[in-house]
Amino acid sequence: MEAVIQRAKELLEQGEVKAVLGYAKGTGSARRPHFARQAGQLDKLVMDEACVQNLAVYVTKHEVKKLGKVAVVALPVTQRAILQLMAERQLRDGSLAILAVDDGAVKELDSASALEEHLALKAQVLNAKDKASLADLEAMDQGQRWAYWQKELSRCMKCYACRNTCPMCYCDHCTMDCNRPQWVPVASHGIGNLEYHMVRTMHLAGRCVECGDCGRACPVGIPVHLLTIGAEETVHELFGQRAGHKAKLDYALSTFKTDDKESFIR
Amino acid sequence: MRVLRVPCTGRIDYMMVLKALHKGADGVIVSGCHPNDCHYTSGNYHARRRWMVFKKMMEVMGVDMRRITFSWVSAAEGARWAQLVNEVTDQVRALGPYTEFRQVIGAGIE
Amino acid sequence: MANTYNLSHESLKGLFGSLRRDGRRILAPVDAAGRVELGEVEAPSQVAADYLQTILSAKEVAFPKVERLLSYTIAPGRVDLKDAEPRALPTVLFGVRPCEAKAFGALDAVFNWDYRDKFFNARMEQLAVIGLSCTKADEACFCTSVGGGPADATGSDILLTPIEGGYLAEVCTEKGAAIRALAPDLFRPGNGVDKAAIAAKVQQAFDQPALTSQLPGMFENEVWADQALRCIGCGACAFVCPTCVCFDIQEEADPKKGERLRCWDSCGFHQFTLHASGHNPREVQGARWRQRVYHKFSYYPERYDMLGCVGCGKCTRACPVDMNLKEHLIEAAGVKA
Amino acid sequence: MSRIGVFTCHCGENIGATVDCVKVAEMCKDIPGVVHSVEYKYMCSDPGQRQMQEAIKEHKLDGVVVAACSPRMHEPTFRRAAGDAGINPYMCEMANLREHCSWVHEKGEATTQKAADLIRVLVEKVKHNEPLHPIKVPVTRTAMVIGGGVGGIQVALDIANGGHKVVLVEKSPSIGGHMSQLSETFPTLDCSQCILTPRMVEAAQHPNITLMTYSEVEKVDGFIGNFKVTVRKKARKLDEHLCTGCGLCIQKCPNKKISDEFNEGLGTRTAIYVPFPQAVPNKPVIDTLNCTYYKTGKCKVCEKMCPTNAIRFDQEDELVTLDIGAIVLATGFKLMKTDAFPEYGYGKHKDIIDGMQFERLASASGPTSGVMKRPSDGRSPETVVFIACSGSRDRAKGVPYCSKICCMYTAKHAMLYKHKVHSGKAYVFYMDIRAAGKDYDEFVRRAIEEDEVKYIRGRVSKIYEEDGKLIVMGADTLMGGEPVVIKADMVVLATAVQSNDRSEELAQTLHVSYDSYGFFAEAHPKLRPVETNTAGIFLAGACQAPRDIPETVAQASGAAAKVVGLFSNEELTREPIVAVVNRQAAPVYSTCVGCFICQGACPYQAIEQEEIMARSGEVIMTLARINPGLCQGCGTCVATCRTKAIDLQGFSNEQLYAELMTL
Repeated sequence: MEAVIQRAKELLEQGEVKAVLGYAKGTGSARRPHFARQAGQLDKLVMDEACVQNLAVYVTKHEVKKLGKVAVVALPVTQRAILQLMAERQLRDGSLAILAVDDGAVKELDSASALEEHLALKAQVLNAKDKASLADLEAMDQGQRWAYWQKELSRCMKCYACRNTCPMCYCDHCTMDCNRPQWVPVASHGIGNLEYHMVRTMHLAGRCVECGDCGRACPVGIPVHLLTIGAEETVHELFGQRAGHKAKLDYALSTFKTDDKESFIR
Repeated sequence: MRVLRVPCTGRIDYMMVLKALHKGADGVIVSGCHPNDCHYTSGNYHARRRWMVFKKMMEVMGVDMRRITFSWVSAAEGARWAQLVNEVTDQVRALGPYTEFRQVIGAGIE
Repeated sequence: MANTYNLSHESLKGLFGSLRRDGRRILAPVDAAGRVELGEVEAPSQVAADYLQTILSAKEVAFPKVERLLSYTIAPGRVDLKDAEPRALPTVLFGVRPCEAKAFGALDAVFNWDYRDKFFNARMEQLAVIGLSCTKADEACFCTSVGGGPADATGSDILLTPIEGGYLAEVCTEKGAAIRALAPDLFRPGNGVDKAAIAAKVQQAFDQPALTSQLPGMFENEVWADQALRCIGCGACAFVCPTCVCFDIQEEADPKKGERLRCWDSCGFHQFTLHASGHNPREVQGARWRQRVYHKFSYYPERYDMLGCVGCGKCTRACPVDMNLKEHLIEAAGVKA
Repeated sequence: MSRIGVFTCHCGENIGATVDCVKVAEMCKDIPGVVHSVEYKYMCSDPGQRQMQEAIKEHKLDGVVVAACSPRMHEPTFRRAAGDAGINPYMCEMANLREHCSWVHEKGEATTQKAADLIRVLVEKVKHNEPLHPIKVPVTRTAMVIGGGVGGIQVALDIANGGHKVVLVEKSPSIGGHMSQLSETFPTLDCSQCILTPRMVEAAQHPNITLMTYSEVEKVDGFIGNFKVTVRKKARKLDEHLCTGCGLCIQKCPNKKISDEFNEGLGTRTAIYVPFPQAVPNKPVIDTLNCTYYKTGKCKVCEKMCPTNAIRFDQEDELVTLDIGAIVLATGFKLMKTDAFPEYGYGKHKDIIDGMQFERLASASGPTSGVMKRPSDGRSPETVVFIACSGSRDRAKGVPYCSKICCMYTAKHAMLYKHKVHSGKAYVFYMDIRAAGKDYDEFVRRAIEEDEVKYIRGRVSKIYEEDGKLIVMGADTLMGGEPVVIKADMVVLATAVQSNDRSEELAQTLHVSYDSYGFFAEAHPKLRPVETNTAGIFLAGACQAPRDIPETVAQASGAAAKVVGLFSNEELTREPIVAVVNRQAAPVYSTCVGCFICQGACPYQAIEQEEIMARSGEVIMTLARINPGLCQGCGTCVATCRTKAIDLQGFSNEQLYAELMTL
């Protein structure tokens, strides 16, 4: 995995990028996002199986944009997130040097079209564990699912880690912050948690790149990633569209087909 | 049954349905013109997609979707609207108050 | 070493019995689907074994995440106001680590420095803390750097330290004595075991007084922005932190009735200091991260001459991007002004 | 706290019958914010409105809720009244106590309580209303008429005479429509060409009218007063300016055996043709499907013969985009073909023809120059059977409605036949005679009494061919349902009038609604027959429902009057019910994040990009902005926007939330 770090060093030293965004060793066996801006900080970069977080969450932050052009170590999920962000006009071509890492191979891309072609080569596969959990959920009946989610969501304390770790949740003023009118209650009581997670799922349906970071970020371990990944899979089944595969916006809920099939509208 | 008037199904935000349930409604009807007859051309096409995703999400979270009815009724179909409303009110009365949801509203407050 | 006793496992079971007979609920760390969190127990066997700490802190017992302060109904031409009475059950907090026990002191400092908070105090009066010394620690712990220790008794009404066949029990407060009075014979006279030998070894990481005195001069330093580059501005650290007290008041009303709720809030949120005008004194995440450090290590000592941090490391473990507070404090301490 | 007035209406008995209005007015006094609450029998009446206006002035109200009928009925009325009383019209809302309460519930305490609840919902909404001002939009004073039949021509002439520019678009090579195919017209038997052709010429020569024949509307954008219409001018394969219409090419064209649509397939025409002699414009068109040159690349006789060498074989279709203020649909109708009748031989018998084919036989410019010759062998038919209601009023044929004009033209056909073949015998099978116009019934009586046309009340069950004769098997219900068998030489089916081809496609292009038969839907059958629900688009003639010529022309003038009325004012004021993307002071500027997902949700392309510049000219952010002129206020973008940065005036999030909170 030295290749990606080597390439990152070259880019920084040649001044092509102002910073390198990759992974570094963290507390215990954890890995953490790491910004290397001078040569000294480069040697902390690591790249191994434990590096899973979607670094695309940083590319839309004002502080990171102020740094100038950044080289990003991009796992497949990060690549898809960056492409979706470009489709939603949050990033311009050339603002990032994307070091696409796929099973060890490194490819440097810096435009949406290049990213789109690169992503077209490999099919997006849902990991087995999430697939199984989604199947378990599907198998439950309505009462069981309600009980399951009520038990899980009762532990939510609305720390918003799931929202803030998601690369697609880049809005400075989120609907949760909207208080005129206060659509979703701020307090983390029963209805406040339920509506927050419902609205978050709806906002990610058709936009989620299925990286699973929201589930990992939850301090109390609520499997919230099942909601958003489930919604994304639903959008794929219903409309055949997937987030993060097109340079041009291809968002299921802002387009339509006159013959969309459904069986529940009377 | 109380009515909330909006210009088009395209305007109906799923958060309105959530607010209705939050305020204690036991059943919700979401209705508007038929696809292809939308006075605003494509409002109901967008609404249909939104409803398809919203319904699946609500089912995944275990909400009793028998209480939420989606239906295309045009302004000219007075009789059909009356029949739909009667049917749905009977169906929701049979299901009884949505206590399962109501318990959540007060929960979690010390 | 005023009054230390030995408490065997058997007598601990007896103590649980007498506490329950005294009408007190017992909350302790329990195993819940691979996580350790606070739960009600009836016997020591239900308490989780060899765990480091709970994820969330015990502050929840005295300062819950959502609390109703008052409610009202609107009738034609008048409003009926109803003050909420805090639901304070007699509670014993068993198996809490010394750092968290100490944290209640920090909460109390804020909830009682001028306005006596009725809700917090009502719950604290009914609360007794039986602490349990730590026999192991991890990279996130730094209690020894902030005036605490793996076997520090501050904040505990009774501190148990695990020894051969049971526990060394130190009764530290009247509440502790009252508990012992429930079943005095369970407490055998102590044999003066050296706690430090048993307790976990937590190396001091940095010179806290030096850091506290150094902080006012470092306000404009770049280190805070650099450290906070990876912080995503969520509230996880604040909500798991046993000493974080910030809360937000929410009014939930409709034309017929309403209620006022107190909920946890976090200075990490970008909206925490957003003014109605749109101006935000702490616009960037670097400023917000700095505020978290300064509040606990600079402003707290100034106002309450105690630290706003007990070095439990919960924030480091809960952080989605591994913001290790100890490591960052070491780095900050090393910065030459 | 706002000062709101509640005005509860009895609506005569409509509300008063089941809702205790006095009690409701009383109950509304307790709603926070309501300072004045009265009831009255007829709020919409003049005294009712004046009472409201006085109350507004006297109690200094800043918000009004009228609890009466549906907003679709009287919202404009009460908003105008409120406006005249000095408050902003949009601070007046209506609670629908009729359709939402009194009409659907029995009398009783619960109904009265529900009425009060409904009013409370609207009171909470009014508290969140903002004063809104109508949007001023410029009007393009050019009209477009789609369809060049008699209706379209009349609309064009009336508007042009009203002093405005008109573009008349006709998809066939010449204007004239179906009327130009008719021989004579009921009830006066005027020769159709004689009364129509002068109108066609007048339209062609009118300085304000631009003819776009052999053209079709492809795309319509924009809205009332500001349509952008893209018209496809199909290539005639010749240069219209050079062509003098001498007709040499038509005479010399060797390919003469093409079935002539104008003569309904009874005659033939050349590859380069003019539909009929009096065609306007009198410029031929090359039928590229059948022209030898386009099949084999040879021939080119017309090119060689053309004195002004106007032929352009490689001419392409041309797309023209026009700024149009109002559109009138006059696209006419089509007749059901004879092949739709299994019981009459699936249209295989040459001598079973439809009404339009009979018109061509009877017409002097027709294939037989007006001489009665039956299509199979050209002999003069001795016995002709006319069958009314062929396909109409027949659910099985999917046409349950009456086609209205067949009774009259069937009587005319029988009369014309008798005038041309005095010794001939004419039979008419009918169900009912619908001759309700001026001099209509007298006309039919004349056919029966003077021209001895035998009217038989009954249906024809079967027609089959037997040694050169058509055996018509019917029944005479006035004679006890006795079977009647007639050996006829020719049968004319008065087939059903249907909506024109591709009318649904045109309706969707113009966002106009249409019924299940493809006829365009009028805004209100009684009160707004010449308007559609889409502002700025009007209707005339048979494209809306079966119509005869007098009605079509009357409707045409009606539609023209609407257009001239629309063009009479400088600017158009539009309801300010439009969406707005919020703006705030720097450094936030807006809660919009510039993802432009809303653009996909807008069918009117009303959402534009606005670049926020720093003083240095550098673009800080790109935000969405909604063009109030284009936005129709459907609100789809409002619900699509994730950060709720867009709100719809009149149905804002705060208003709907307030309403939801009081349900």
